[in-house]
Amino acid sequence: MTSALDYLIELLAFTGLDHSILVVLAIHIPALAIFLVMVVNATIAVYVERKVAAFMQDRLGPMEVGLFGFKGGRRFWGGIGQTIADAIKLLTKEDIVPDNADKKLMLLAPFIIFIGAFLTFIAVPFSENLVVSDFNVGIFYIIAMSSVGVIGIILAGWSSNNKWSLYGAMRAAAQIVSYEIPIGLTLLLVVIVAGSLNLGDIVQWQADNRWFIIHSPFTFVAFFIYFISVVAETNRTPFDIPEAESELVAGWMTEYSGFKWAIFFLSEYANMLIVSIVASVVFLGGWLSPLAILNIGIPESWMILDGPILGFFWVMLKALFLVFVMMWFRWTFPRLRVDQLMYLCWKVFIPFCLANLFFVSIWELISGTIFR
Amino acid sequence: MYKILDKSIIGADEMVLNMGPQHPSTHGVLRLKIVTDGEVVSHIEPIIGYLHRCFEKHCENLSYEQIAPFADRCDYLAAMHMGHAYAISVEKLLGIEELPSRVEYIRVILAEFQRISSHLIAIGVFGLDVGAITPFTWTLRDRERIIDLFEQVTGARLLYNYIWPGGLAHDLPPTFVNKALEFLDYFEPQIEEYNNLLTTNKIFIERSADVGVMPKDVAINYGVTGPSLRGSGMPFDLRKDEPYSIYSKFDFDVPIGEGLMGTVGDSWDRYYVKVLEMKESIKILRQALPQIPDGDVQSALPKKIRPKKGEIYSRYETARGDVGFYIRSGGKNTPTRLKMRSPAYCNLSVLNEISAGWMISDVITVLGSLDIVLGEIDR
Amino acid sequence: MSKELFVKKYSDKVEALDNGSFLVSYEDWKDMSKHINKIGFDYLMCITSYDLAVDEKLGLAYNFYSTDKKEYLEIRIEFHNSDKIFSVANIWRTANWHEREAYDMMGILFDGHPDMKRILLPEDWEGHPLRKDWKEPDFYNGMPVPKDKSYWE
Amino acid sequence: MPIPDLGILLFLGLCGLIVGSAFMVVTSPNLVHSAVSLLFTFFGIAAIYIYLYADFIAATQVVVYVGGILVLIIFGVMLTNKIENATITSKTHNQIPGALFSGILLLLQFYAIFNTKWLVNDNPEKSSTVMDIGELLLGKYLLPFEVVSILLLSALIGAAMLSRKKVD
Repeated sequence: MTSALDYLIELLAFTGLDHSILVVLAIHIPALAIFLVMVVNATIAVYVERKVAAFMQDRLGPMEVGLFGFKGGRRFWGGIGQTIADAIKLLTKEDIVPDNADKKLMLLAPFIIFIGAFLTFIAVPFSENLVVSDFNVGIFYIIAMSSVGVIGIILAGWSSNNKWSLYGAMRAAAQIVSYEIPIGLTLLLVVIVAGSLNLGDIVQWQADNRWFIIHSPFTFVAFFIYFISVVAETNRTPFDIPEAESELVAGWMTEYSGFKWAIFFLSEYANMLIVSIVASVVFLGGWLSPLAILNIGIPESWMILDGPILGFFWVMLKALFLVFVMMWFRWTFPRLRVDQLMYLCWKVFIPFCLANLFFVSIWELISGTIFR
Repeated sequence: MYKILDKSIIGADEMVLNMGPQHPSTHGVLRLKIVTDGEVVSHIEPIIGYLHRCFEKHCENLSYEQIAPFADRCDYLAAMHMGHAYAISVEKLLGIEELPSRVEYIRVILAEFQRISSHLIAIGVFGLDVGAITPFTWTLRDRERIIDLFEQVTGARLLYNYIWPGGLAHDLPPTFVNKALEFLDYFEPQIEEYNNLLTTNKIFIERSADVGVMPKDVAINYGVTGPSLRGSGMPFDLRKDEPYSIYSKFDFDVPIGEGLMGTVGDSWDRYYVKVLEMKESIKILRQALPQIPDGDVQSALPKKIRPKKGEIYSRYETARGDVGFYIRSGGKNTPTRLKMRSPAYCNLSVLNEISAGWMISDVITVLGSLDIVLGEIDR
Repeated sequence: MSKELFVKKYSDKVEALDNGSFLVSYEDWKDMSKHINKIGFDYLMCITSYDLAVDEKLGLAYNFYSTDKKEYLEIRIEFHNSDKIFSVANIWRTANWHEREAYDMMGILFDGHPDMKRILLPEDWEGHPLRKDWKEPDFYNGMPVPKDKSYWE
Repeated sequence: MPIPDLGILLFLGLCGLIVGSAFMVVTSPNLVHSAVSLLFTFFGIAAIYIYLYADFIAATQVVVYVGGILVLIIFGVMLTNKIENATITSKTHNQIPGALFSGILLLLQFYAIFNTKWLVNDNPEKSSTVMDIGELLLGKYLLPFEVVSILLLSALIGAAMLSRKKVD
């Protein structure tokens, strides 16, 4: 697995510029690309979320706003320009800052959250070679960077000088810090088996053996613990207690409006995509074709769907399915209470994860792969 | 009982939190002054009156006929019930004993439809309060069909002014019975859908069972009535205990909270009683719809309502509980004093008693399970 | 029969009215209310305040119900508007808000109420609007009150 | 104009970030602002680790200090009673002993810097350090590692005991 950064430097070498300048140039291209990915992802995901919600709730969802004169009529893609219109509205909206708020921190907070999501994207592989920088400690880096966002949430809640925001921030901090532990422990399980923190190595291990979700009963359980925990870490229903709109108005975002609020939104959907990609890479074989795994009774000609070119397609297919499941959760489940959330984390998930860790170590010991 | 936090172990300063009047879950313009210790609520003081529209003062200056639409506006989610309750109280004041049976049948049918529609809102909003959004849109979808029926009958969708003292504004449209039966056939399986989506959801049960337990004696002492009282295991329903109108003709049960998922009288019971009551309403409707007799719905309308001097207190079972009208007549065509005992007003007063010691989220849950309507509380 | 128990005990102190209710004097109300609770009227349905509009007299009507025996009892007290009535808010806690409303709307003073303040009207409201002698003020918090219809048309 | 080495520029920028934000931590009158400045210090230090090809340590730095300790600090500061009203004066006390002490410390550091034989490697291998760290921690330094973990555990229990209200 080589990173896109090295590739870009090579690509730009024809200009004959100094290496330093090439590096500076090469850094900016993926940065822009990541930003574009975040924006496009948020735009599409918001639209899809609203449509998914609408169809689950027996209504139509956005139907009015068109794009380039195309409205979609009464068909299911109607109102396709809605999120773009929303984005324009948010960007042109008045930015309200309460009188007694800590104005500097209130401005800083959305950007810290954004930076958290942005930095995480650097190590997120979209396909075998499509990653900005291929870290040796990739998976650990992702865990580390996704914990930056929580500081932004706390600051946003505190600086708004609003009691609802403060409650939201307190809940968010407790929730995210807690749920990082089961996430770390489940990923550690995979790391123990694969013997590497590098995401490319982990996928390669799955190519050589089998997908982690079906590797052993323990990794099977671990996938679900991971998925539920990341739903909690991204503050989605049923764990959306930091912004619980029926309790805390909008939680830590209560006082935000306009552009800053749009950044929160951008980061939320970016985080959803990140955790889904990580889940698909770590547990669901990443860019490996599912057809190669289930190659019983599949015509030979279908094997064309396997291969490095289609890696991006498979990663995104698996990740977007998980994103859809998160949306599905949101429109189906009620919300947990704070103490129930903590109970679930500390008294259910963490003991399960530790037991999992123990048993998977024994499993590996017996199958003799851990000390190859 | 399950205690969240033993305050003797960890103590901190208390903070006063002002919930409302603009807050998504206070069911209108209710303001709750909550004293919290962290997330745990130690005292709640409901502050009401933001929707006070001087109903009782207005009544002293309006004739009895003119009050009827005002009564509708008190409980805007069950306007038919308020109209019916007011009509019954004025009939009692006038001494009208017998009404044409077509009038009574239509009144009961519409009242039961109204009960279903009001309970649909109640259970949908309760789902919303605990964070489930989809059940709300589903219940509103079905309520819409009831409102369509009402629109056919009365021409209005929210505030009907259809039940008048002594009769009805006008007769039913001829297609009503068929459409109503059609709706019942559609609606009955929907209740199972709600149960699948919300009632038996594990998270929903975790959130509402054992939360805000209201024992029977506390409920009676606070004057709690309606589904909230029945949720505490007290089988008290005016339709059964003191049948007004023609409820004695129908066969139906009074569902009570049995503590299926937790303690008797918890929020889940108060919620589930409403679900069961919708089934009972369907039962009544199925009996009443095919046997509406013929007749004139306006034959008993009094020419002029001018009751003689005296006082009455009449009760009526609305979707939220026991509405009472205390009317003092001075022999004129306007009452000298009309007091409305609103059920949600009394139900709300119990809030501090049953939700202090729980968390902020639970206050919302308990409030949702009490099913208040601010229009009726503030009058 | 609970009602009879009540009449038997206080036969000399109550005056039966024609709709079946009893008129009692406010001095006896303290004892009577406790007795009423003891004989099984556990549910206080409603407290209605009213203005008799003669001799500055006000009235209160208490509607009781016994959930056990399914019986009704209506007690009425009529008194001068400066008299303090014994508060039953500690016996039937539902009376708490009903009495606050009676104070708010009719200006009836209660003795021993745990939290006596206005409930429906704002704290700075002057007067008690359901009294028959209440006049609409010309100003509310410095704002002129529109009385002429042309004001809002 | 000669192009300065990008590595040096970046290194100097990071040092400026670390020192500048550390200065903010010390001088800011607002406790929360101090805590936020600490965020940038930690980030800068993490970047320095990456510079040293110690990517595992860098990620650990972010996880432990940013994701854990800093959150706790902000949490604690935020929930301090009436934080909005309290003005934290960063007055200087004990100026002379303080200056003396830090001067001696500075001299010592300079002495150490100039008298250490630094291992200079022109082209360090960009390889994973995780394996080495793991082997060292669970091999050679197993005992200190376990002792530290027991120390942390006892600190945890002690903190829980201290925050308990006395129950009579």
